Amino acid sequence: MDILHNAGMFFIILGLPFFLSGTVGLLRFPDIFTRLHALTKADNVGLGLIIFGLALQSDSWLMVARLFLIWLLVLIASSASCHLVARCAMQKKIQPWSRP
Amino acid sequence: MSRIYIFFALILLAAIAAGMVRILRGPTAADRMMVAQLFGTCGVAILLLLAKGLDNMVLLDIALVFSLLAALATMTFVRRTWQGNDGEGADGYPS
Amino acid sequence: MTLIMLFDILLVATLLWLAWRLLATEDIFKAVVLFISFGLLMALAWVRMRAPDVALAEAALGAGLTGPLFLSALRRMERIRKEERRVDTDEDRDDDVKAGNKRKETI
Amino acid sequence: MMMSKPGISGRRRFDPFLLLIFLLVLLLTLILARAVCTLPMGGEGLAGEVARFQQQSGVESPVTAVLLNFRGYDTLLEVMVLLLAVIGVWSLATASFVKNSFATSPVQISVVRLLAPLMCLVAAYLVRQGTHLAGGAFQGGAVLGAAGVLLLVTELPWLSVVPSLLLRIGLLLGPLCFLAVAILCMFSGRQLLQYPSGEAGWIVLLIESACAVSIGLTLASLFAGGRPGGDVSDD
Repeated sequence: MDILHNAGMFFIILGLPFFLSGTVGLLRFPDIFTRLHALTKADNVGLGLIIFGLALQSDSWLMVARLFLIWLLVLIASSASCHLVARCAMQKKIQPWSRP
Repeated sequence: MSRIYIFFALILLAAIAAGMVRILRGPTAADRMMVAQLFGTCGVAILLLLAKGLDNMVLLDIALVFSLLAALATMTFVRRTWQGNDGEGADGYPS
Repeated sequence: MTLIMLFDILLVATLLWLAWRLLATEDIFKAVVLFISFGLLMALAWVRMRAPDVALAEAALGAGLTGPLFLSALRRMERIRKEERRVDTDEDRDDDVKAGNKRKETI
Repeated sequence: MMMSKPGISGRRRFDPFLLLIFLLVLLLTLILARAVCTLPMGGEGLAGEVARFQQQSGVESPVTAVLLNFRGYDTLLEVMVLLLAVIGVWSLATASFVKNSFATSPVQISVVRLLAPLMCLVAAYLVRQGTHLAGGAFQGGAVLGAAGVLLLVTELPWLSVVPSLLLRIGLLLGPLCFLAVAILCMFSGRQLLQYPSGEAGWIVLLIESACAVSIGLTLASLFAGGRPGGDVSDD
């Protein structure tokens, strides 16, 4: 029990830097495609790690199932909206950033 | 022990607050809209951590609704605001 | 429990800042995005006020419904405005529009 | 938005009207602050009252008990207001199901195919959850409405395909169910909306389910922005 708790805590702490780097990427990256990349990938990994940690600490299988359902839904939502925004940006002929 | 979860939630809230600068700055409309996406993901994480920290499992339902509806705003934005709006410049400003 | 108080203070400060920016901004689209963000954070605030029912309703309405509703209304507004402009340009510069058929540029 | 280009001059001009508004808002704030300060401190309000009669209400959640049992007439009127809103919107305009000139992404279509049934399921779950935890007709209805909006955004114009009569019945389902229960309660020798004791549980659940369907349809119709005229216009 204790080792599960500690392992869960480890994964939650591991997840936080992903969120922070997602936000830093959103603020610092130069164009829309790179920002999309930072936002929809880093954040989802962070959420996945947090959910994995919480699942390790939870005491019933039902809770684990609900947690992973939530993660799956967020994954679907993020990837779909990332695809839609990027596709639309390509259609609008927004130039991807390249090293000057 | 539950305080640590609240501390994590606090960090994520700070991440959201920092991300909001992009709404004000973001050159194209999509940049602004992406912050709503960030709020969705971060909000779910905050709710899950609070659910553990405050020991209130109802918050899981709220997180479920959050995650279910996260894509809706972005989809509407792409279909109704950004795409096929002929009065718009290449910079994506809804002029 | 000073930590949870810190959380609340940050939440309230962010909400107030969002509300202020939302009212002060001149770009309607920006205001709409700020409003969506406001709704998401408000759900968190309701959670902290121990009203999970209201938080659920806020999450569903604020995040899911009012955002699309406003975006859709914005689109409609712009279409109406464009049609008005079109009438204006037809009256003012009839020849120009007919000759060039440059509706998009005149808008 | 057209006026929103940065650098519009004259924005910071002094306006006496703004000053008046500012003063009025300040006054309102002071009055509200005074009202808050004079509130009795430490009173538990009506929470104890609700807890005492919780057993009779047939549900375990105090919020649902207040909404649908103790203050049932209030909720009945709220549901009526939603119906009136739809009637107002329908009498003003016909919905235009705008065809976007760009093709819908196949990703979006398959995501919507996955999400929309899930939303309906979660809506049902929330209504069910309302009897003992957070949730209820409004929350479930809102999620249901979001499912409708999702379909409308993806240009699956279900609102114009569904037979008009069916749509109207769906919109009326909640208010009619509520009214029928209220009046039936009166006929069996009780007050308006005084449910027979012991059977309040399933009555509340019935009303909640009907209202959730109506609220969901209402929200989706409000999003469509008018009476579904039937034909799809391309604009």
